Amino acid sequence: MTNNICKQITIITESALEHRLTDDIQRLGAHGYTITNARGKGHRGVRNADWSTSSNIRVEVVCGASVAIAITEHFKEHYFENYAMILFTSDVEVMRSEKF
Amino acid sequence: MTNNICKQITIITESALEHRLTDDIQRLGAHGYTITNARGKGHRGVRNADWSTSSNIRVEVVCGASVAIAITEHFKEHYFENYAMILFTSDVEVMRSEKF
Amino acid sequence: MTNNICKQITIITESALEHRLTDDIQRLGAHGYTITNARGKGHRGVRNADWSTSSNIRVEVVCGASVAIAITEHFKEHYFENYAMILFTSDVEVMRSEKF
Amino acid sequence: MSLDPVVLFFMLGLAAGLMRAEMRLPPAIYEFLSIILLLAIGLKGGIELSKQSFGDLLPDIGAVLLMGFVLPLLAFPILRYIGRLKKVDAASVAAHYGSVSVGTYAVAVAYLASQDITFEAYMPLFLVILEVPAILVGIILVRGISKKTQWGALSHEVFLGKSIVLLLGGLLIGWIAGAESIESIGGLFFDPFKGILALFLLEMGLIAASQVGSLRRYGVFLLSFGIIFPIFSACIGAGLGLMLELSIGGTVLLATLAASASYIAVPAAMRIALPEANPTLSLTASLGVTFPFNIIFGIPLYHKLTEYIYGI
Amino acid sequence: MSLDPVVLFFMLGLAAGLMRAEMRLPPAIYEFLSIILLLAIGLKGGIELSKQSFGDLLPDIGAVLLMGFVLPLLAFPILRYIGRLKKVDAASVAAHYGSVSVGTYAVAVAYLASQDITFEAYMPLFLVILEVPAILVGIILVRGISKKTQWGALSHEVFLGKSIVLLLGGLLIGWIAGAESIESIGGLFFDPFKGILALFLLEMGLIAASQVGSLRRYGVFLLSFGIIFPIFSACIGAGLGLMLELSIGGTVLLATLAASASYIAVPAAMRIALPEANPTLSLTASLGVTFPFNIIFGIPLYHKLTEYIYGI
Amino acid sequence: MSLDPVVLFFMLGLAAGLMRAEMRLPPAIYEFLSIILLLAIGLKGGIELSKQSFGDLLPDIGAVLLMGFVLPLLAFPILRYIGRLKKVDAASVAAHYGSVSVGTYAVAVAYLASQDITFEAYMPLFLVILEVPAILVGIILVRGISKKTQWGALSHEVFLGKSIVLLLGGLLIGWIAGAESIESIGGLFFDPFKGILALFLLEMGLIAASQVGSLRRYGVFLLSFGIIFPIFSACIGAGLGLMLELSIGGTVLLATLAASASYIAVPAAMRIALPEANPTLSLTASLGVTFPFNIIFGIPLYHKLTEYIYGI
Ligand SMILES: Nc1ncnc2c1ncn2[C@@H]1O[C@H](COP(=O)(O)O)[C@@H](O)[C@H]1O
Ligand SMILES: Nc1ncnc2c1ncn2[C@@H]1O[C@H](COP(=O)(O)O)[C@@H](O)[C@H]1O
Ligand SMILES: Nc1ncnc2c1ncn2[C@@H]1O[C@H](COP(=O)(O)O)[C@@H](O)[C@H]1O
Ligand code: NA
Ligand code: NA
Ligand code: NA
Repeated sequence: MTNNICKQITIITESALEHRLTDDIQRLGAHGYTITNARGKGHRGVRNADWSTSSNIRVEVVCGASVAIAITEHFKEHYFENYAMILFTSDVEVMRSEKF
Repeated sequence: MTNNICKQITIITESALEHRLTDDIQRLGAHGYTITNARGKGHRGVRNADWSTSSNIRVEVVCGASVAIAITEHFKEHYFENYAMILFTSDVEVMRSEKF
Repeated sequence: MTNNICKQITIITESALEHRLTDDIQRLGAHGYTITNARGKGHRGVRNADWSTSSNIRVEVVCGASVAIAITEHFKEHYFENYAMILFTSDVEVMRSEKF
Repeated sequence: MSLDPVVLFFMLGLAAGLMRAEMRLPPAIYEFLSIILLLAIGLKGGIELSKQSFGDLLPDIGAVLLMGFVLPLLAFPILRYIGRLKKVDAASVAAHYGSVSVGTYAVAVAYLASQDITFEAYMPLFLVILEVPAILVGIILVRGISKKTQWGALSHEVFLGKSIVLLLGGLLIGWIAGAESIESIGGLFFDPFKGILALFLLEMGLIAASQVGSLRRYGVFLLSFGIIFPIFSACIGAGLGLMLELSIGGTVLLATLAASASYIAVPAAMRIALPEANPTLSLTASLGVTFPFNIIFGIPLYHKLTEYIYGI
Repeated sequence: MSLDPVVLFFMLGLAAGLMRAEMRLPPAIYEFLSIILLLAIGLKGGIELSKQSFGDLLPDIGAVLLMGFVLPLLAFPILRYIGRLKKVDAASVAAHYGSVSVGTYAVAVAYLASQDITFEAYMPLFLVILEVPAILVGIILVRGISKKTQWGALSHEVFLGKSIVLLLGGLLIGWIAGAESIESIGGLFFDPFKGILALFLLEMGLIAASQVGSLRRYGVFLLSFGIIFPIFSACIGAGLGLMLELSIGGTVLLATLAASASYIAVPAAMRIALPEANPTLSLTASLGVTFPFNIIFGIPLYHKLTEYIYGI
Repeated sequence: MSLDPVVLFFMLGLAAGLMRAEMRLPPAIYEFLSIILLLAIGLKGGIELSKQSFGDLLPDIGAVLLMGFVLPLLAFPILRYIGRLKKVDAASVAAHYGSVSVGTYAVAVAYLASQDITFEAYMPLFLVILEVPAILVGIILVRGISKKTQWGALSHEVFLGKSIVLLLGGLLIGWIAGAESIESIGGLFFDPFKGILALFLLEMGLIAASQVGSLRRYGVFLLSFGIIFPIFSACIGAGLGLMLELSIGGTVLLATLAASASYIAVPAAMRIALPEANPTLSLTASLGVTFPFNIIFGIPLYHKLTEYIYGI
């Protein structure tokens, strides 16, 4: 069994960014991502998903530590200032670590 | 970089509670929350989201340790007995810890 | 307070498996599960939820360590080879550990 | 007896659900269908109200309100002492049965239409009126007129719940705009109405089927109550219809309203006001027993009943 | 040749998808549209069955069933030996092409209507019948009549899948209720039918466009197979129509059914029965090649073909 | 003045939202309704274009395009120097007000229909045309014709955004297929159109109500701008209508287009092109002030205005 510790990055942000983020995520070396629709509230106010402009997505990426740093840094630089976005990271144990 | 360890609280419960929980969460000091629609099964049976009365929400809050305790205690006292609800906590590393 | 450390298993896979997985999960000893609809990309390509055949689910199970191993092993044996699926595990602190 | 297609759709859903077919309608669609049904029923009633003097209706409204308070008071002791339910559960189930089901009402309307039976077009007003009193009764039975009850939050939940807002909103719009002008939006609210009801009932059948598991758990009393009490309520409703000198059609509808049990507004209110009540219990009875019974057997029965008491 | 608006909607979806426009229909809406299409097709067929003696149809049903078994058996060797697909993939693709596509059927019906060509109204029955046999053939080709196959779970998946339940359910309801009574729900199922088909095809165009990436990967064989095999199947279907003495319209529909490839029922069944088969392969062929081909070129071609063999 | 039912639906949504009733329409349904509205408007326009020589329209198209460039240039200095907004915010709000709102257009069409006023049926073409120029102006006001702007990604976002693709797609389909053939899909796109608009406006009312919080934050200037600037734009639009010798109805529509502010296409483009602009600011003005104002008061006012300048 090839269990292993990976990083799980969770990003909650505006739906409008979906395509850009998934492009970035793949370019920076992650092998996959998962997205769910979400709503919420943060510093930029309520985003209640009533219609597309006010809806959020929750993006999850499982990847190695270095890719995680690359993604975090990239997002910090390009999106944190102007977009509703939070990003947090934790450790997860994965099966088939060669996939990530 | 101001990375930092925060608490991530995940609550899975009845959709009917959405407004009350988000009010509580903000009153108790969290700076935001994220909600996704969910379905599931637990001690109170199947909640398969076929229609509003039987649907769940999954609420996520990232916050400091003391707020996390406040939320956990409040929910335990007010909701655990009478509502379908589970709550669990883990540590996450956040960017921009001043946001949380 | 009966706080306690449990395992949180997250499985992201094809929606078509929903019934089989939830049956397995319960048979293997977990007391509940939560499901959200998701989309994503991995080794088996884009699953963009445009229609049922191409949509994912994100299944979350909170359970004790031994059940977690049982679930992981079972899924590895029965689903990893032929289905789009990732599975990862982390530690969470739960309230009311007797529920899990 | 030839079955109306909407009833057949319900049975299809029931059968599919019992055979565990993969047929879940997306929740968004269920919402969509029920929004259209509520608005359409409201609009139809509103159009008629615009032709009516509201004052003339006040006595009828009062009588129907009264029935809304009485029905749960009759249900409660049966549930508590024969059914041996906990006090709070008895009160909650009583509230469900004192209130009404919009889906059942719509099927009764379709039933009357298919038999060319007319009715007082302001019946949707009674539908709105009957939603609320039973909720109050249920709460007071448990809490008394306690200060601890969050009446603010509660009345918000009750009066601003989706079904009341849409029914009342529809009534108001129909009333203000009038028949001719509402005609222009009939392409969504009136022409496909019965088809939308059919699809809605398909989903209701699936939901009802999913209650069977818990029905088995709660057993024979709930099953009997869910059938016998509605018949009893229907008698009261029909009697009231006779008293108010409603037409045959109107009386059938009032009997059906009395016999129907809520599964939307009341459950939501009970989660707030009486959260310690077991919601599965009420929903199993209301959705798993009474709704199917009313749709398939009840409505024609209440029609017979009405004809009988009108001496036809 | 003037293009039917529903075909134009498909092309709009295709174009928008290829240009990567942001136009994803919500999945709930796709579900909604397909549920209405399935029920509507079933209902229409059922109404006609109620006028027909079922016994008279038995020979036709048998012949059509037989075609459902034969078509995948013809596809399999081509896929295995010319296409050099793995055994399990060849079997899975064969199952897709032996079965049918409801969307394609609906477009063919619209096509005939726009040309004022009538057809045997019980064709939806053949649609239901043709869904299943190819699945069985596909599985047996790989597993033999093995005990290891979970026939229980599988037949549940096949016979209680959404498309069969809704088609059959519609058939039954139409059959029981009869034309006059079904009329009342026509405002949802019949009047907007073609518009709903148009919207459905818009989404199908988007889905088809999203297959282009994998099409490139799998190359020329899949592209050729996805066009040539349907034409070949259509000949068989048309031949059978001639044999069964169907009308021109009925023959065009049977040819179209033969030519169409499943993208709902069969993929779902294959994930259960033959999970090691690559689903992308079958869907790329079925959705990315055959569906667009049939919608845009195939149906008029099968019409020509039918006229030719009928000597018109 | 009797209110059109669609306006009453908007007010119901507004009231329900302000009273915080639980009435959120599922996002999938909002999408569904807006897709049908966009396609229907496009189709209607396309049918007419098929009767028209495109060349004859070129001068009008040019003039309307010009208005699309001028309006945001007029709005910008007001926002920057009277409103004291940051440069980027002023440019973004200006872009919203230079562009158009499809919902407002649809209500104006319903308004004219209810008054039996005809208009040039190619107006949807102007709707499409007016979506774009203001976006360009907004960006150039901030960035100049900078190379740093990702014009590629941006023009993808603008020209392949949902509203333009569906409007243009509908136009093309209507144009190619022609009136008679489009009739067949009218059961979804035309008959229920006004009902769908009503439901859409119910949700728009809820959305508008949810802007009230931020409106309070941004204060009096935004409120005044959101009412006065549209009236001013309407004058320009009406003047242009007069110049182009449009009918009364056409002029009312052009005035309404000028007065309306975007809340779909422009916000999406601004998030890409000018992400540092505060989106809440523009949406509060556009959705929280101008949309309700136009729906309830603006359209009848622009009608009066048009009659005035036509000397009726
Ligand atoms: N403390 C938090 N916990 C959970 N989710 C949050 C939190 N803060 C913000 N979010 C989510 O992140 C989105 C963007 O946050 P913000 O940039 O703060 O507006 C919000 O709409 C929420 O969905
Ligand atoms: N062990 C578990 N793992 C994951 N989710 C759970 C678990 N138990 C309960 N849930 C979720 O929490 C909801 C409420 O749980 P309960 O109060 O146990 O009925 C359920 O409907 C599930 O969605
Ligand atoms: N590295 C990853 N991070 C997050 N989600 C992933 C990752 N890889 C795969 N997934 C999700 O798991 C599903 C199945 O993965 P796969 O079996 O690799 O195709 C994908 O459709 C994604 O939703
Ligand atoms: Na009742
Ligand atoms: Na076929
Ligand atoms: Na404008």
